[in-house]
Amino acid sequence: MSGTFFANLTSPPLLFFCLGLLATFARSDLDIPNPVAKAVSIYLLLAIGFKGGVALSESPFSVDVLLALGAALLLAAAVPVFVYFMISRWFDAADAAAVAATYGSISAVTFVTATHYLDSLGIAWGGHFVAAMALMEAPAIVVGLYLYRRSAGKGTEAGAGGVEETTLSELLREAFLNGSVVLILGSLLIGWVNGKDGMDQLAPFVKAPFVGMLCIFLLDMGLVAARRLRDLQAASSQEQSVPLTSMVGFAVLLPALNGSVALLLAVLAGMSEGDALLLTILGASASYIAVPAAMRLALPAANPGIYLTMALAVTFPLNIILGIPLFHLIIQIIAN
Amino acid sequence: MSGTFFANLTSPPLLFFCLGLLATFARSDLDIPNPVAKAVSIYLLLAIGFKGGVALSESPFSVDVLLALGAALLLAAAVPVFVYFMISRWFDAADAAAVAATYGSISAVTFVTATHYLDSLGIAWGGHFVAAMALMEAPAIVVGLYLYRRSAGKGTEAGAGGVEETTLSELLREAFLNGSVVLILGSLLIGWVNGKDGMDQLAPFVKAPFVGMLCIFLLDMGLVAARRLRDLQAASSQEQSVPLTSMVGFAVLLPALNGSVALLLAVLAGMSEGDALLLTILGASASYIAVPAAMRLALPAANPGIYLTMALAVTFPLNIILGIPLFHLIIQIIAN
Amino acid sequence: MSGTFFANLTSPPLLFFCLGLLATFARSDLDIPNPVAKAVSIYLLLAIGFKGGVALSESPFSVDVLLALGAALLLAAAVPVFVYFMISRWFDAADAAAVAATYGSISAVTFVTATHYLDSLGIAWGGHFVAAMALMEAPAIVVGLYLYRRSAGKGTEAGAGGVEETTLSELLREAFLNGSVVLILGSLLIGWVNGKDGMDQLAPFVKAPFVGMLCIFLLDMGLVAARRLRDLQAASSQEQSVPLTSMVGFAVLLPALNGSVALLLAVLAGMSEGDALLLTILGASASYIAVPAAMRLALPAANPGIYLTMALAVTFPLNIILGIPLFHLIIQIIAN
Amino acid sequence: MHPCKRIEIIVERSQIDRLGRLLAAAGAPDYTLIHHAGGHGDRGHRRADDVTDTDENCVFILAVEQDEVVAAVVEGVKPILQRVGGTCLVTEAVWTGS
Amino acid sequence: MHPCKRIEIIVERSQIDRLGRLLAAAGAPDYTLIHHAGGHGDRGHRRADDVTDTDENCVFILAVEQDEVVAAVVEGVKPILQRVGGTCLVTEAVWTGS
Amino acid sequence: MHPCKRIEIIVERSQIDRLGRLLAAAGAPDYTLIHHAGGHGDRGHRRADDVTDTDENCVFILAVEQDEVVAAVVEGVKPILQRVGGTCLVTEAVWTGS
Ligand SMILES: Nc1ncnc2c1ncn2[C@@H]1O[C@H](COP(=O)(O)O)[C@@H](O)[C@H]1O
Ligand SMILES: Nc1ncnc2c1ncn2[C@@H]1O[C@H](COP(=O)(O)O)[C@@H](O)[C@H]1O
Ligand SMILES: Nc1ncnc2c1ncn2[C@@H]1O[C@H](COP(=O)(O)O)[C@@H](O)[C@H]1O
Ligand code: NA
Ligand code: NA
Ligand code: NA
Repeated sequence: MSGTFFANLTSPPLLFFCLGLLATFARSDLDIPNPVAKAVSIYLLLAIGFKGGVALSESPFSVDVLLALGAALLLAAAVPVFVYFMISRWFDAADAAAVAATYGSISAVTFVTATHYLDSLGIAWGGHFVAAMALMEAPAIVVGLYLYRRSAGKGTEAGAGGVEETTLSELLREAFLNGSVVLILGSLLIGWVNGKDGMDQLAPFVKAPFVGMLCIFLLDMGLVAARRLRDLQAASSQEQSVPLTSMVGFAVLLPALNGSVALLLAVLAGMSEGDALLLTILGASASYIAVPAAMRLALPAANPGIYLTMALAVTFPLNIILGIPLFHLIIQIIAN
Repeated sequence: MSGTFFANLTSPPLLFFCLGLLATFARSDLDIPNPVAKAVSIYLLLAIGFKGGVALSESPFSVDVLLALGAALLLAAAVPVFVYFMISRWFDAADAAAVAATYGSISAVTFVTATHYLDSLGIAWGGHFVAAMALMEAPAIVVGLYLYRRSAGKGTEAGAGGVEETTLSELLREAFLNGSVVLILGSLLIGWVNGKDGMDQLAPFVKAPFVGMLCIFLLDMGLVAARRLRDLQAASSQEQSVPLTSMVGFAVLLPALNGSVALLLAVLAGMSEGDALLLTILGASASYIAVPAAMRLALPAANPGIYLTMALAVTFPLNIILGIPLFHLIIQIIAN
Repeated sequence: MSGTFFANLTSPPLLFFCLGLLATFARSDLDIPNPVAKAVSIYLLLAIGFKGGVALSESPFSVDVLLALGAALLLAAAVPVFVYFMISRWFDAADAAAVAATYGSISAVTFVTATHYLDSLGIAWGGHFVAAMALMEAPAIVVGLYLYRRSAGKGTEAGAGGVEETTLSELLREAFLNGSVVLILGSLLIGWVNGKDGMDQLAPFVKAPFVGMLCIFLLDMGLVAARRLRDLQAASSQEQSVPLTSMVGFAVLLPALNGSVALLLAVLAGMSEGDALLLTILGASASYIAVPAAMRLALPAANPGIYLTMALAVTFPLNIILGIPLFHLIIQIIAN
Repeated sequence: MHPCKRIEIIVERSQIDRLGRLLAAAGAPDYTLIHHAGGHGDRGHRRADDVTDTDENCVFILAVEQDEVVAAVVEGVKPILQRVGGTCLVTEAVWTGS
Repeated sequence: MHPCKRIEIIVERSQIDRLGRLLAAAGAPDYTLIHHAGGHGDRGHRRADDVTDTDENCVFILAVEQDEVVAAVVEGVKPILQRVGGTCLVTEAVWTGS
Repeated sequence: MHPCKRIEIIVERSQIDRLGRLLAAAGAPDYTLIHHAGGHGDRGHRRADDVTDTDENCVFILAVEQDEVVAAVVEGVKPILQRVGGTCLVTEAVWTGS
């Protein structure tokens, strides 16, 4: 077991992530231009979606699939609620709602890294988890904003002075028609329609270079996470509404807690080893793309220096480096 | 036959195109950044050029090749003439000339999609059609501008007030040394020089990921075409020199007509099934890159809201979704 | 022998480089957007680094490796010194120092092209040369600046009027933590840690599309080098501190000279055919990325129109087209 | 050539659509938009090259002739700038249009 | 520090070379050029991220000292703006050059 | 709405960090930064699309209220502009901030 743990630590994607962290800490000017990172991210979402769809087309639509999708939706709706109430003593209402939404949603790259972890150990996982992931991106946004508006009283956010309030339809569109959600679900559907024949055509594209693309993306994520960590250190000297220790503390605690809740659900649903790890990691991961984009629009009072930094600078590296192998260890211990 | 028609409708590239259309219509913020689209387009042009060159090096330079190139040039020169006179009652001179040039030229991505369609059905096609395609990009520009200047009388376009007129050499350079023409012809030549040995080296690059890259490009084209369609709807409320129905009508009619003319030529030249489809599609397709670039320079009086929108928002999707399989059906019917 | 020479002239990467040159000279608007070139460059550095690391992990750490690294460092430190004194009669101190640093450092793409040349001839080369290359990027910067400051007298560069002088630590960071150095060395380390197992995972990424990516990068380099050559012609009419003939003369002479010195070192160290060619090419090549970046910061008095143009517009094409096969010929003659 | 005001509004990327609608409503539908800008302000350093687009600024440039439209734009953006940050600069200029 | 005019010309990408030649001929060869801009004008919405480059704007910024050069530039761009669209703004400024 | 100066500094990419430090030291830490600009000047044509980043310009935009800070910025950039080239333009403006 410690063997697989060590194997993960030296896998190319993880090492490239660490290279990114180190490069920034050493103040190197290594940089992945934004369009390159976008290209790699489009590739990863398309590839994981397509692979998931093909996998789904090969296994019959079963109770397992429904259970997994149900568990995912339950997590996405319930996590923000208890996170919100748990942290609202330390954060003000807007920040608490944004953090709740962030941790209720998911990080696609963390998920992709977990699937690569499983693939490299030869452990099977269900293609429907790609759908589960896509389904989990949006609901937390709606739940988080609902919690905020309830607490803040209707109309607070409706700016005096003419700033139009984000309408519900605008919000739902932002949440459910977010580019990455559409790309994953669309690719999933296309993979599902095409099945094995489609995979024969696209395998050299969606499979062969996959690990390499993941390496480049994680290299970039390492650069970005480390920059955020540095900004965090710099910010710690200024006075801030939330002390640094609370931010870092919750950014470590929440993935552990949410991951455990997800793991419990996976065990209750009798999921296989691979599926259980994926659900756990979906629970533990936090969004740094879809949720912040929606929050800036609908809840600008929340400080991205808090929720985004927690998700990107602390929780993401934690999940990538420790979360995946540790949760896997726990699952293996439970299984035996 | 209807089997291949359905197969085309569910092929991954076409489905990604539809995903792009749908995403924009649903007002998702899915977006392929411009440099990513440029990268994929450079890849596609290089790969199709190189593959065409290698194919050309393997078949002896025959009468077939000369016939195909001749037919292509004839189309590129003749189509703009009859299009111009056909539509000049509905469009003013500048717009008519620009539309004529647009439909006389070709769309490389439509061509590439047609080659992928043939490849996936296992139907052979001649590598020299890549050369034919490249040769067809430019002549229509020159013909279109000639028609306009003849009709408008010399000197009209030479702006009073000091705007330099586009010189002939500037125009020919813009037309014949357009980046995409140079890239395709250059890659073709390099493929031709290198032959099968070169293909052994480059196959993992120009062949393996080709379909996947086409999927990404068509996804982007779907996004772009749908945005244009939306703009078209919006514009229909404003008063415009050309009514919306004429624009859409001709954008449907012209590919059908030009494709049929090209098909006739193909039949007269006794081309094989695959070659006939390619010539037909070259005739039916319309340029949305090289020609508009040249028109903005040499004929700014023409409204890109007309010629570019017709080519991009109507003709392109039509050819991709219906044109290719329908013309193929007709070719098969004629053959039997 | 002349057979391999001709084979190199028709290899796809070289022909794409020539296509780039020709396209610019013919005033085509063919263009590779900057983020695309960056993406390809990141790919090439990562791939060559990883491949070098895996190769290193398979051969025991031997005297050969130490000798090669030592020779590389010696070259990087010694070449700028004799270049500086050789040219300082024709160039002023700042320009001489910058040219010295440029030619003491290396061009990663020239190196990569040489490895591809060897691979395509089936000639073995040591993975440690990737490390040697990375080690050679930075020292020449420090040596060049030291020579300049010594000659100019301390403090000259410390601008009156409050421009902060580049501190030593800033300079060393710029030199040794340059993005490309970090990426190559990091990938090398990761390849070395992962060994053959890692290569099994990443081969479809770092090996399969490698030649194709090199083609695209050299196409861009051809465009860029030709633009610089054109600027050079234009500049030749203006009065300049250094006459055009000196610039071009030294841009031809220096790679011949430095390459010969490196070749001598390789012969003395008893290197194999492949290794000798790589060391020679490292000596002959000149930096157009890391060094100019550092010079603009630390030695703005030097004119990039001189050192950058020499490296990019003359020496780079020369090495790619003639340098590699010619030095190979010489090595083969010496060996027999 | 008409005297006009040049209005320059710097906001973060997320506000582009909202600002577009606001400008149209204020009677100033025409603008030029520069994407992918970075910057530094009260909320610290912002990089245009982050994976997460919230960290990106953009620059709207507007030429507006009527003073009441200028006032409407400035009044309209003020609450956006207050809520999400950003800057609005107005300069005297002379306009040659199409 | 000299008083000067800041000229800002917004045109579509296709006109870059033509405008460059025009500026040189008008005696104002030096400029800064920002690519990939979008915008909205009489010809509707323009996106900097389209496959077809005709839909992209760019911004020229010029510092010009002599009033007659300013006039030559403004006169020179006017027909371009009229034919292909775009905007030209002139502002008073103070210049510190290299 | 306060009267202020709009400072626009065009320098090459290599000077971004140096200029950032200089602005902070001069008491004007806040700015907007547009990357990937090209241009033409004494050192000839500069393209934003070269493999070698030395050939790229960028544009800093600053709104500064206090005249002494404006003076400090202008004095501070002058030697940079002299050594590496570039341009600094100062315009009168009216500022609506966050
Ligand atoms: N004084 C200023 N001058 C120019 N741009 C500014 C200024 N203050 C803020 N900005 C821009 O507005 C963005 C948001 O500002 P803030 O909300 O203060 O962080 C910054 O990232 C800058 O791009
Ligand atoms: N009033 C304006 N203020 C700023 N930019 C404008 C204005 N009008 C037009 N533009 C710019 O000029 C481009 C072409 O304008 P038009 O020809 O009117 O469509 C637009 O896409 C905008 O980028
Ligand atoms: N008169 C000017 N107006 C606008 N930008 C300028 C001007 N002169 C120089 N620049 C910009 O400053 C950069 C460096 O100028 P230089 O050092 O003169 O080559 C140029 O590439 C332009 O981007
Ligand atoms: Na989660
Ligand atoms: Na056609
Ligand atoms: Na060297």
